[in-house]
Amino acid sequence: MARVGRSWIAAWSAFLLCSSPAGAQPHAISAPRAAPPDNGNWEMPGKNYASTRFSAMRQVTPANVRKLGIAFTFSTGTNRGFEAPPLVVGGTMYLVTPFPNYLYALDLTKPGAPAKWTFKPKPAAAAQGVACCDVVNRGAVHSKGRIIFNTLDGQTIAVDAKSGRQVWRTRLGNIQKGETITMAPLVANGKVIVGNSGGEMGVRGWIAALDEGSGRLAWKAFHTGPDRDVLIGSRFKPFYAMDRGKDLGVKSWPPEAWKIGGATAWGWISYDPALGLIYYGTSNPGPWNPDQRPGDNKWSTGIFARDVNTGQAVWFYQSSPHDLFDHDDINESILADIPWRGGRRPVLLRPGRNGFFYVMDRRTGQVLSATPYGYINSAKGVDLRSGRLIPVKEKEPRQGRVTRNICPAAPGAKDWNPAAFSPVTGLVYIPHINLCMDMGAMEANYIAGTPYVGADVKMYAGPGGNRGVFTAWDPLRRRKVFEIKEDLPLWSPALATAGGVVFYGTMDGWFKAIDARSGKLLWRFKTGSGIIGQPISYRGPDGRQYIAVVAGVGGWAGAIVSGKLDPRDPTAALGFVNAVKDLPSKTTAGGMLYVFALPR
Amino acid sequence: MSSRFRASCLAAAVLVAVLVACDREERRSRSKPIGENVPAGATPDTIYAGGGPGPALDPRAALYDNNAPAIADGQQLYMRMNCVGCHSHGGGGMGPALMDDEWRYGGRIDQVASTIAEGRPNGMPAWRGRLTDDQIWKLAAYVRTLSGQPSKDSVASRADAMSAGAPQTLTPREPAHTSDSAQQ
Amino acid sequence: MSDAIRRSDLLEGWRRRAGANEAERRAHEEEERRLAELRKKIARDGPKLKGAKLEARLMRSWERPRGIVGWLATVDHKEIGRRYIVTALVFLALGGLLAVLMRLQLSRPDNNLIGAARFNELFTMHGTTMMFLFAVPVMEGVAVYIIPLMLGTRSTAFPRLNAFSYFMYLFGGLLLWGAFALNIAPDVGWFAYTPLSGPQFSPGKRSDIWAQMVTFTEVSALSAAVVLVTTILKCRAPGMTLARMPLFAWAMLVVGVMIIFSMPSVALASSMLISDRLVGTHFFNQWEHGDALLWQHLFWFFGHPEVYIIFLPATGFVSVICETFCRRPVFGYPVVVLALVSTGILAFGLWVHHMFATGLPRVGYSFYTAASMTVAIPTGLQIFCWLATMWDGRPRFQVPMLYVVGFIVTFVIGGLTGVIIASVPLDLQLHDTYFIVAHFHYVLIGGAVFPLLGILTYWFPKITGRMMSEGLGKITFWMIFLGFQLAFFPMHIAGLSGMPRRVYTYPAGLGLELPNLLSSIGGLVVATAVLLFVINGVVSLYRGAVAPDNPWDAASLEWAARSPPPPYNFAHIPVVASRTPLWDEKGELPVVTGLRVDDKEMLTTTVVAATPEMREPLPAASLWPLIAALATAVLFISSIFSPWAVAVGAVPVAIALIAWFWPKEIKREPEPVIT
Amino acid sequence: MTSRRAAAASLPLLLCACQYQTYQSALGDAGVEDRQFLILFWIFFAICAAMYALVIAFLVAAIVRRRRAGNANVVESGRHHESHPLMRTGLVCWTVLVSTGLAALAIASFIADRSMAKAAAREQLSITVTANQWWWDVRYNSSDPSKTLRTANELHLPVGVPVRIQLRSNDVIHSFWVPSLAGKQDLIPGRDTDVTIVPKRTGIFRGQCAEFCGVQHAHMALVVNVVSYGDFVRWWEHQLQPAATPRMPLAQAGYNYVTQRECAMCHTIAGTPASGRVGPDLTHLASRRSLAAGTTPMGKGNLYGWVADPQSMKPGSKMPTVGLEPDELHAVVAYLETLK
Repeated sequence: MARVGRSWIAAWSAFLLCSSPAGAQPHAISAPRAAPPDNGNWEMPGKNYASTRFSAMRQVTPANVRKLGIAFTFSTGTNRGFEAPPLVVGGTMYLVTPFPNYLYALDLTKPGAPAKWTFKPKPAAAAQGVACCDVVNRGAVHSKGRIIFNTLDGQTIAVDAKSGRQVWRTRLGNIQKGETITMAPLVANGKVIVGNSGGEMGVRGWIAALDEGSGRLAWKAFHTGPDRDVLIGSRFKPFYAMDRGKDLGVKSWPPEAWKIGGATAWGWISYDPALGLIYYGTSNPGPWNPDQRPGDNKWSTGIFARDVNTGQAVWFYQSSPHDLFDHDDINESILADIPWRGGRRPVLLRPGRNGFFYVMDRRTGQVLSATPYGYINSAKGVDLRSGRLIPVKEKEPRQGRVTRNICPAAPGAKDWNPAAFSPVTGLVYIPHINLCMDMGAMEANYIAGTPYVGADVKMYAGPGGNRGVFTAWDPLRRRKVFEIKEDLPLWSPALATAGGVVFYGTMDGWFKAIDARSGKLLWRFKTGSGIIGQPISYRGPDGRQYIAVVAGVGGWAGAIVSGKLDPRDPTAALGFVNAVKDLPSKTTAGGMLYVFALPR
Repeated sequence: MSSRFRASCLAAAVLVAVLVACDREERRSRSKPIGENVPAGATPDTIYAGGGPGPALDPRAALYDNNAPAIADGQQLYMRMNCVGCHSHGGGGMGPALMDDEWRYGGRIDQVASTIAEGRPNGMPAWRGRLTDDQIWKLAAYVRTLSGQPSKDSVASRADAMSAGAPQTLTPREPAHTSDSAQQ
Repeated sequence: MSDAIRRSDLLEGWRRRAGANEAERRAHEEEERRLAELRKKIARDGPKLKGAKLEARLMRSWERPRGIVGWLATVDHKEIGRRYIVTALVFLALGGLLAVLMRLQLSRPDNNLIGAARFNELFTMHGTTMMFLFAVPVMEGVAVYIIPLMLGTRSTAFPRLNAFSYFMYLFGGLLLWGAFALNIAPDVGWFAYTPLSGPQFSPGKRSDIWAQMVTFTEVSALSAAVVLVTTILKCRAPGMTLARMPLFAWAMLVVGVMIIFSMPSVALASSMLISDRLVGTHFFNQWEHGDALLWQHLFWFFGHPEVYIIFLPATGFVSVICETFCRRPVFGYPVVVLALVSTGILAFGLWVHHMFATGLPRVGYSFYTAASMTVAIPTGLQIFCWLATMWDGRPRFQVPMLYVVGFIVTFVIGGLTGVIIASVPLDLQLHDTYFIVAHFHYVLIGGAVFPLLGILTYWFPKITGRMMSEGLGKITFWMIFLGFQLAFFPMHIAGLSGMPRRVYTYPAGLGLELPNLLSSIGGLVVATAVLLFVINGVVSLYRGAVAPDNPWDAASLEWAARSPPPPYNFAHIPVVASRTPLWDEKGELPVVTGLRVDDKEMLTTTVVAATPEMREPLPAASLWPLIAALATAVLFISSIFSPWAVAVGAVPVAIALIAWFWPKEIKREPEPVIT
Repeated sequence: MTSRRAAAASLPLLLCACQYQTYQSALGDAGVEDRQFLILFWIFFAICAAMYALVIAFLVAAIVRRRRAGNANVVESGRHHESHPLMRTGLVCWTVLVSTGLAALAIASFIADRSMAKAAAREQLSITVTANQWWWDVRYNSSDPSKTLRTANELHLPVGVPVRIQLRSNDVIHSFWVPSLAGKQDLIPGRDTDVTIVPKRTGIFRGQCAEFCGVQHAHMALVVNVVSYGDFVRWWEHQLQPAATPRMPLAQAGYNYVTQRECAMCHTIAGTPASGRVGPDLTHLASRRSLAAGTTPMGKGNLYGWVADPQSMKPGSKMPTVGLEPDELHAVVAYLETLK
């Protein structure tokens, strides 16, 4: 443990002791060095390398949150799913939109935050045809005076933060093969880490590092194929036997299937500067129809730890070997140091897509615990000795027959929208979904640049009838502390603040503030469109705490609105439409930034 | 009404029934002769200034439009050529919905065929050279069934697949608007 | 019958209730007086009223109206039976023509005479026509014609239902063949297995036409079965106890009951298929947890009894011919009756042997093997009884008897191959090969068509009043018999050599060339012979020797009527005292009298002992059965196209049925018949 | 073998069946199941033939007796309702005989069935055969998924090894039937069925779909090549190799066409971008014995005919007539011929 981290923990512990009226629970969970003290900016979507989405500002508290009001708004001019967070660096806000991926810079120092400049990357229009789940973008990142972001058609672009001029542009993805890029890059140790999307299009997944200065490719690791391609070498020491062996990326697939086997990296990357490792998950194997790909399908649906400098894999853990339900493992990894059996362990906290909350040792990849945080009937549990998920036989999709009532559904218990972790309460705030599905697998035909899915899916609300859940999870005691049932699926990430208020948005456009300890609804605001964007909190040039979020419904869950899909077809949008048939009557498409602040 | 008139009416009705039946059930295992292909010129209605009349319907449309075997083949192709991946069973997904009344590039069979053959800029790939013209026409014939365009006698109620919405034999016929607003 | 009972019951009840009311009692007495007056005027047959005078009066009340309307409105079972037989024979000819076409296509390997799609239509049409439009209806037709005569009564029960049944059959046949003419013939086999016949794999209306045709013939067969069962149980001549009933009547009784139990199964299946195809239900969609095998279970639960529905009447024919031509009653009458009944019951336990290759639990199959073999026992007993009759009698080998000999020689082969394919391990090789084709043609042609041709020759004089040519008949028989063996025996070998059924062609070099060529030649011979039979029939109709009432010196009651019988069949209802009344009563038959002659009336008797029970008024000729059939046809056919047709089409059907069943003026005649 | 002799003695017509080729014959006797079938079949045949002889003998006797009785066309009066006592005895004997015979046959059938079911338990090789209209997709399963082998319309089996074939259907009901090896088993969509085959001798055997499955039911055959175990392993290894990149310019042009145009939409050729799964795998097409599921033998001429116009060779087949230009046709055929 580094010194900086410790002092930070101490500071927060002190805060905790004074402020908590219920008496101090000895919450010893801490964020590591990856989460430095808050400088009031928001420079990357996860807030910090530890992906805590936690703002240390305390101006907004449960006591005054009721007075929160609009500071300013800004229309992005798009009406597709808006999943990106605004970035705030030194008095300027940067906002990247869904396709056509405009990058806006707003001057926060002036009243009403007028636009400073707009950067239009002009991605290929055809990319829209290969973007599986709306033409979203999950955000940009700021590093060393540059804003770096990806475009839908597979380019990574660095733009000068001041002038809005392009510094470099590198093409990584090939839309002819169905590759797009929707994820937010991460800049770590001088490397821009980017992964591709297209697990539904039969692409071959990879993650690449570009040199931050030049945009040149530093390394690229595939997620299928021989060890050479996957950058598996002598450092690779997976914890579990199932992940050991030579060329598993070939041997755990039928011949040639690995070439079109998915396993992309379209989600979140965390970075531990102390260990020099990046952590990220890989997506589902392609096609969805599991019949077509006997074997464990390495290295899909698992989490990799890689050396940030060389890309060499250090460990891997596969959460769903031979994935049956599109349970990508791309969800965020929150870095924390927890007490474990007398000692302290540097761990990853992962609310997994398959419904288990994983606590993993981030040095070795050992699963310390895996506990269901939502309703699961497709797996019995995780065998901690072998690390394997224990599947339920009768929920296995079969070719030519619909398997009914699989929980969680294809988007999992939680999809891409990250949880927030508050070191103050020691809780992980998980905005997630409660959907089950019927799934029928069929022979998928591979045609480059077209979907490679091989399944029909119909989703619907899980037990209880509520489609969304907001859970506050205690990772130490492995239980939920409180739970808020939301009618619509929750597709927006959470934001935790040191003031004891947690924010999230709903798909019908409510932006909500709840008490971090009790879950009590403190304040809400109805925006113009459903919220799937990432809320942030920053310190404005005037020193006040601002909360910002973009309302623009869409994404996989909101495609029915943003893509004008027809609710009469329950299988539309890979079956999500069936679960949100009522959404068009509750919200409309949009793309508006809302910034809130307490009155002066 | 004279009995002769009635008889001739009856004869005419029978004749029509015969012709219609032959047309709707005729199986053509052979593709179109080499050289004929999908009309590249069947452009969207919206191209014509003032919404004036477009070109006449391609005569080959009649071979496919209400032809049950062609529609059935089209249905199979729709599944196997991955149309279903983007457009689902008409509800859309990556691609726009096909069962509603909005046709960005025209809802006539030759316009649909042309859209399939040439592709469209916002993501629809071009299939000319990847599917035969016969297959493209059949696909177009099937696509139109999603919004209830062809006669209900020539469509299949369902596929042997997961039930996806109302049976096609009961799909109400959507008026075919072209929609500029649907275009981005 | 039931109508009459119900009506008198109602009357009784009404009377009891009314008894308390004095005014009504007086009215009742008034009514009684009026009836007594009426009764004096009612004419009945009796010892005094007989001969030409009686027949003239009977003729006046039984004759149907003249002209086309009368022709359409007739409820005379003989006219309906004749139409049934002629229509079924036309379908036989059409189906046979298709068979010839198929044999031409298959005469050479890799032949391209008929395309694949057309060939599939041909065998579908052939199987469907032969099973649904020929075999079952022709048996019903013969029965409808002859059963009342054989039982010594004047009509079938429910004569209008009988007419309705024929029209439904006719419309079903027209639907199928009309579709064939319009090039929308079904092409999924006569068994129409799902999912091939389902919405996805059979686009268009071809399968719907098949399914609705089945519904037509089901309604028709069910109606005819109800008519026949009621006639046999309730309308026999006095004294004809169940134990004295001719074997053909026994066979038809069993068949009627079998139809009533088996046909609903296929009607259900075809309705499920239609609804899958029309409104997208999922009965046979395995994706949504329907089951493709559900169809096979339902279909064969009907399909196997169907074979016996065709075969059992033929055993009745054989018994009839054997008796007459061996000059003695059939040996072991109770054994034959028990065999018929047990076959009828066992037939319902065999359906799974059509599904041995579907992968159902294998131990379960053994039960169906055992059941399939068991059914050979009653059939074997019948064979023995006929042979014993021949052995013990003085057989006279005229044409009908030749067919019986041909039947035994041929059918036993089919029966024994049936035993072979009842075994699971053997069936797994032989199932769906030409061995099966050979087997069931031996059973159905050998077992049903041969006796049918025999019985048509036998009853031809009764039906037409003229004899068929014996010489031409013998030539026809030998051509059919030998041609049949040539056509179908090689199919056993083709099947063993690996020729699957329902293929439109086969490659050279598998050893299939010779058997197929022989089969094709044989097929042509059979076709020629059938043509000869038709020529014989047509020529004899106009030029044949005029037939006396009992040309074969047979023993059963139909020969007591004139040839051809008058509309009222018998001037007096005969009384029976033995199984072979015409042999035992050398003089005139004893008769009952007392039936009205000024109106249509028949005598109903008790089920077992056939003691007279009541006089049953019979309905007059009526167009309503035709109209009801037309309305039903419109409903069935239009429901191929729209589910709304079921709702809208039900209105005309309801109107037609209400008109048909509209109660007539109640003629109260409570006194019993004097025997 | 005794059963064979019995057959030869019983009916001359059936003899000619034995002279036929056993390529696709239930009399082929090349698998354990088929052997069981043959033994049982000849037992049944013998007993049924004896029964038939008995019936015919009775019939002849009845006819002959009639001749002796003269030509009198009179009904016996008085006693004619009574039966000859001999007949009643005969009836009882007949019943006993028939019942015993049938019981014996049923027991024989049951024993044979059980022994076949037992054989089915000892699988050593697992193959999944998926039926499509109108071809067979074949997958050799392996515990090592990367050794899974996909091919079409042709099975290679090692002699003497029990092979369990899992049967599935993608569309309608089909039936898997290789008469020389074993009985048939239906492939029913939504149901899992299987059949176990133990080939007894090497050779080439033809199988065919035995359940009516639509227009081209007649042209849905498969070839089974029973080879020695060593040959089988070598064959498997060879089949796992991806297709070689062609060197000849013509074949190169064909490669470009096949992998980029219509062909790749449906067919897979391992080692190339063509990964379609709608039609048969073509990776080692030219090493197969037949084309289009047994429609025609493999050969350059037939390949030309098939690629140029499949709809005239197999009307209604799902393979469309693409309408290749002559130079394209030459190139495509040249490339396909390299797929050994």
